[in-house]
Amino acid sequence: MGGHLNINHLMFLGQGALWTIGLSLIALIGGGIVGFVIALARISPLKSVRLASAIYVQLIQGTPLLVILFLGYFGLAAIGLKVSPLVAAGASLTLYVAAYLGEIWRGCIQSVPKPQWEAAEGLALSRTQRMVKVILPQAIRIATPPTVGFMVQIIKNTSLASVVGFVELMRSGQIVNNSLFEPFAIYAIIAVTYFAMCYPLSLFSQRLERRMGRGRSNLAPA
Amino acid sequence: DLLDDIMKAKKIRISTDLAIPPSGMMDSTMKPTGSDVEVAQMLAKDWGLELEFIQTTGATRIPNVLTGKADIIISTLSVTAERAKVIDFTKRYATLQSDVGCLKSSTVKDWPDLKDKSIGVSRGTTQDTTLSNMKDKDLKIARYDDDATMVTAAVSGQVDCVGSSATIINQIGVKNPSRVFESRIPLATFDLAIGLKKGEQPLMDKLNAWITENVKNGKLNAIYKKFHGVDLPADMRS
Amino acid sequence: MQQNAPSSEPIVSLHNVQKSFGALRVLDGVSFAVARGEVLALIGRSGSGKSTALRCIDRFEKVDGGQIVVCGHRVDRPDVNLRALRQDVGIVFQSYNLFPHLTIEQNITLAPCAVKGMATSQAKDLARKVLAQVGLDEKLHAYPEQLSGGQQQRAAIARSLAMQPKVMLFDEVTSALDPELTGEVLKVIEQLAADGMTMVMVTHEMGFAKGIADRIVFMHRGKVHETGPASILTSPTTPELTQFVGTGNLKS
Amino acid sequence: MQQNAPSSEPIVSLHNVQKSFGALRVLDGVSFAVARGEVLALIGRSGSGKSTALRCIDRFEKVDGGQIVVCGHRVDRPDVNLRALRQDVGIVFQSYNLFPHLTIEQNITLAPCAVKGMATSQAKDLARKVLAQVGLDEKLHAYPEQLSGGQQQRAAIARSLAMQPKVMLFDEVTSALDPELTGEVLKVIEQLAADGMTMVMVTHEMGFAKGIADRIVFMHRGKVHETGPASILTSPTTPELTQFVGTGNLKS
Amino acid sequence: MSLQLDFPAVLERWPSFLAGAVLTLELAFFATVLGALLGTLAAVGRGTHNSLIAGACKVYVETIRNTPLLVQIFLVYFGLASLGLKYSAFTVAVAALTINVGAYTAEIMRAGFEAIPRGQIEAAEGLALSRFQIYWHIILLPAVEKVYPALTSQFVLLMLASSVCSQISAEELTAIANYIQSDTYRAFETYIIVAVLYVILSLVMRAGFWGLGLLLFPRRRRLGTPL
Ligand SMILES: Nc1ncnc2c1ncn2[C@@H]1O[C@H](COP(=O)(O)OP(=O)(O)OP(=O)(O)O)[C@@H](O)[C@H]1O
Ligand SMILES: Nc1ncnc2c1ncn2[C@@H]1O[C@H](COP(=O)(O)OP(=O)(O)OP(=O)(O)O)[C@@H](O)[C@H]1O
Ligand SMILES: [Mg+2]
Ligand SMILES: [Mg+2]
Repeated sequence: MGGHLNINHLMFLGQGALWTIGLSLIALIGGGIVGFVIALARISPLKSVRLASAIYVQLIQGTPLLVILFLGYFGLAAIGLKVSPLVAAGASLTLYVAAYLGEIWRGCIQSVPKPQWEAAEGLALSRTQRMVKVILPQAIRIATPPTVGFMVQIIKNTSLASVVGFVELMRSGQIVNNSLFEPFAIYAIIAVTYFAMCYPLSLFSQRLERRMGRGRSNLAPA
Repeated sequence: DLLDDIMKAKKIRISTDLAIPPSGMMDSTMKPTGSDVEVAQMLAKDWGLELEFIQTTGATRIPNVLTGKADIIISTLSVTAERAKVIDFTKRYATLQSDVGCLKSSTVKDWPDLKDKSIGVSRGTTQDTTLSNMKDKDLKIARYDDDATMVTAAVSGQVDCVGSSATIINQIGVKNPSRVFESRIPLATFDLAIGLKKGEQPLMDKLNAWITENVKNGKLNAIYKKFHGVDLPADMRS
Repeated sequence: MQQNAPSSEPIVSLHNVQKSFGALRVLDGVSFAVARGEVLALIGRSGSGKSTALRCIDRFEKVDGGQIVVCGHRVDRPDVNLRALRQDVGIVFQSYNLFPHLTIEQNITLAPCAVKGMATSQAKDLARKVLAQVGLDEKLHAYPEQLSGGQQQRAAIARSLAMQPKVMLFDEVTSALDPELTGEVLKVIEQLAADGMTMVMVTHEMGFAKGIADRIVFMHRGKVHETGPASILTSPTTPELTQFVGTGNLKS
Repeated sequence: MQQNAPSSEPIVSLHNVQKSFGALRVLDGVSFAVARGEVLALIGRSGSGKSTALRCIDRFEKVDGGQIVVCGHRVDRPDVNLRALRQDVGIVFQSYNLFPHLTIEQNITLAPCAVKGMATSQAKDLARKVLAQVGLDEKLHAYPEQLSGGQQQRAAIARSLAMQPKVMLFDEVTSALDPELTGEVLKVIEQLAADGMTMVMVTHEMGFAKGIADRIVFMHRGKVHETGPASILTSPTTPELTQFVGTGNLKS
Repeated sequence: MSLQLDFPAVLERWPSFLAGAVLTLELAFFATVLGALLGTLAAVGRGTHNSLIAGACKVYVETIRNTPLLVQIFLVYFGLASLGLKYSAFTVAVAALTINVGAYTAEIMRAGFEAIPRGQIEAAEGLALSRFQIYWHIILLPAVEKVYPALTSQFVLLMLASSVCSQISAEELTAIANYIQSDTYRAFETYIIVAVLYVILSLVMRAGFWGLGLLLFPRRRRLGTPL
């Protein structure tokens, strides 16, 4: 132990950063797909579907990601499913992200003004046609800024995947720190790296918001 | 059984925390090193197996073997009766001397002097449990998630004392000469053992035999001394 | 097209229609009928249930009781074929409700293509035709936000016309417009009436109601209070209508 | 209060006022004056600059050039005392802008208490008085959303009155209302005029303008195009006013 | 591979779980109150014409929102100590959480301020109210009302995020869980119990916010409009 920060440490941190990006992409793609289904389920005409999806959202949003990851990783194995850490972490992050994106998107779909729904109905369009041709194109515009904003939170939250053995940015920083004992330098590097990954996205989402002329809050986990 | 599986796969998966120096850590080229790492490497080599480290944190060492994600744990696992209800332990392959360490400049000599001092420990370690059970001594314990955080707390002055292995206590001053810590009050000596799932007797027997042999031939002691600076206790070597 | 005299066969008929929102009884036994080619104006104070009656006809609201028949569809029944009904009925609201992400042409061709399976080229010809009908042919490729309020409202009417409905419903289509733009839209509706379209319109424009409607239905507190030819506006028989027309006249 | 004949001393005067939004010249040398007790109606097509002129008077917009004097305040100057100006001027907009989280009473007492330091009990008496003036005394403890549009607009007028302004400005205060509610509000304004309040009002209600205004200012493309007594509406001299009054008449 | 679950062995430590849950709630409570204040000030700051104040508030908000809470906590905890300032883990945890949630609150509040119709502010200006009076009487409460659901969720998230305070020796729920599971090695049982406790805590918080909403927005209560 001991020694000074060298190129190997930095490369190790860089590798961690790559994992952070990879995990974020998995979470976003998986969570996006499931989240879309959740959003539709939340406004389904069937009461049971609405209720089930609402309970899902409440449960996930009421539990820390750390606990979800833990239960996802070992829980799947405990019921006899052999899954790699990548699959397990991907599944947990997907479930987590889906609950939040689903809620964000439901709000966006519902914020398409009611008269638009009625106008589409009055033109004899079927439910699917109304959704695909009239509502979603408008909802996507509304949804883009908060979705981009939420991606920032996903990036930061993948740090918790370290509990299931992922050496992503945060964990790689801790490991380096454990051999160097230079917390300030290392945490500063980590902070700057996260900032460099997140800030462009934040900026992009704010610009989108401004272009759409509405100040939406991008609510998201710390 | 598990032993067969391992031999068939020609690969052993060992759960090791690489963030608890000097047992598990990274060297300056970011390769795993440390006493537990070398023990694991020696085991794999002796048995002619490929070695895979399952990266773990303190919290996930045990679930990793319980759910079959790792075959065994070599990760400064201290043997306690409570833990033995959940997993099986082999015989000890090393011991861990724990002390309460204080600033070199402080006047602490015995338990009563610890009043009003805060003691940093790694949460859930046997040091933590031991100190926490001393209810009569009225101690102020501050628990951190890992050794690195605890050491940082000691260095930055958030705690006055630490409850940890002698090795780590000595390590604190290396990075920060203005706050040199030294062992003051002996806490306990714990046996460190390899952990495995309950009911894997053949694997258990083979591990025990391997430990016995390598204690005898001094190889385990050599590893221990290389990283901890001291020999294993005499009663273990004889 | 030639001007049709209203025939006697009703194309829309409401019989004793009941509708409540919670405890509030909004329609309390409303009955009236509209013959083919007839123009009916629905008037009354704010809150008297005009919009609700209109929305019940196109089944945007389910009725609690009574009977509604529109072009042979039993609208009050739960099993009414909604898509068939809405192909026969066109509805235009006060807030034009054009789809902002589509051009005017796309707004118009959307339903004929998606619902009737019309070929795109044919739908585009149709769009040109209905836009010409409302005097907007040059705005084919504009987006809604590039049009003035009056133009948007006319485009919304064109969009409904493209479905070739048998009945058109209008809910205060001019009340979001200033006098000049109002004029544009009313001219389009007058032309439709002249072409023989069956229409039910909720309106506050008494002058317009007088000028174009074949029949007036005056609603008051969820009931049809008076009904008759346009002349009832100039010589109302009930005190309620007298008062309503009186205040309405303040405008002129 | 007794009816005052308009005196000759101007209480509001605009002289050659210029105002542009970016490249768009909205006011292009507007001049007119309002005498104490006079009622002035500002009319013109949409976009002609009426609202802008009104907003300049209460300095919601800064002018680019020209002079505005209101109750002795030089409104065009950058150092005008805004709070003093606005104690002398009351302004009421088309969208009533009552504060939704306060009761009607709280809406009214807020400014007298906060700005003039009036005691709460005294402010409450005042609230009762001005509400009675607009015929809303029983709505003291209602929230705005519990009132109809016309009632909300009257409450907004009462709120302005409670500051005892010397001039009242109205910007199309009835155009969001239906004929019946419009009637309510116009009655209140008529009463104010009868009590001798100085008023400048932007309006689309030609009938009302004719009936109540001492003088009409017709704006066209950012300029005062014609001005004169109410009679110019019935016998306009310029073609623009003729056309404007023509389209306005479509309503009646 | 079957896993034997033994809940009683873990549940017998309920006093520890309870203490952890209470500490989590306390952390959340203080950070919510202080964070709401800080965030509102920062939101007002971002809206001022003084570009220095507005810029400082922007830097604060952006820095915090784009770095992980854990790093922020470490920097506050060890940073203060290195400067010779020693505060209890609880104090530091509250401070770090406050700084963190303040940044998010600032963004939400700003959205609330922007959602107040221009006409409301003009009406208030027309009544000669001062800038401060307008903020206080006309903007603040309606803005909070508009973003109340977002605020509620943000503060519940804060409560969940407070789990990282275990890293600096604050004995909140996750810390207790880590302790118990490494003492008993019964990780599943422990984490399942903790998950349930967190869900309960988040429901408790939502109920609390609902009650507070009834107090804050008398109009909602009287007219029965849900938030
Ligand atoms: N979806 C609804 N839920 C509850 N009440 C409603 C609903 N729609 C309408 N109402 C109420 O029903 C009554 C009649 O409404 P309706 O819109 O039919 O009146 P209207 O005659 O069209 O009035 P306006 O001239 O103001 O448009 C009103 O009191 C209204 O508040
Ligand atoms: N804040 C602004 N920024 C840019 N342009 C503006 C602004 N306010 C008004 N305008 C433009 O100035 C012109 C005059 O506007 P104004 O509101 O004074 O007209 P108006 O006579 O009141 O019309 P209306 O009868 O429609 O209310 C319009 O073309 C309008 O688009
Ligand atoms: Mg209506
Ligand atoms: Mg205007």
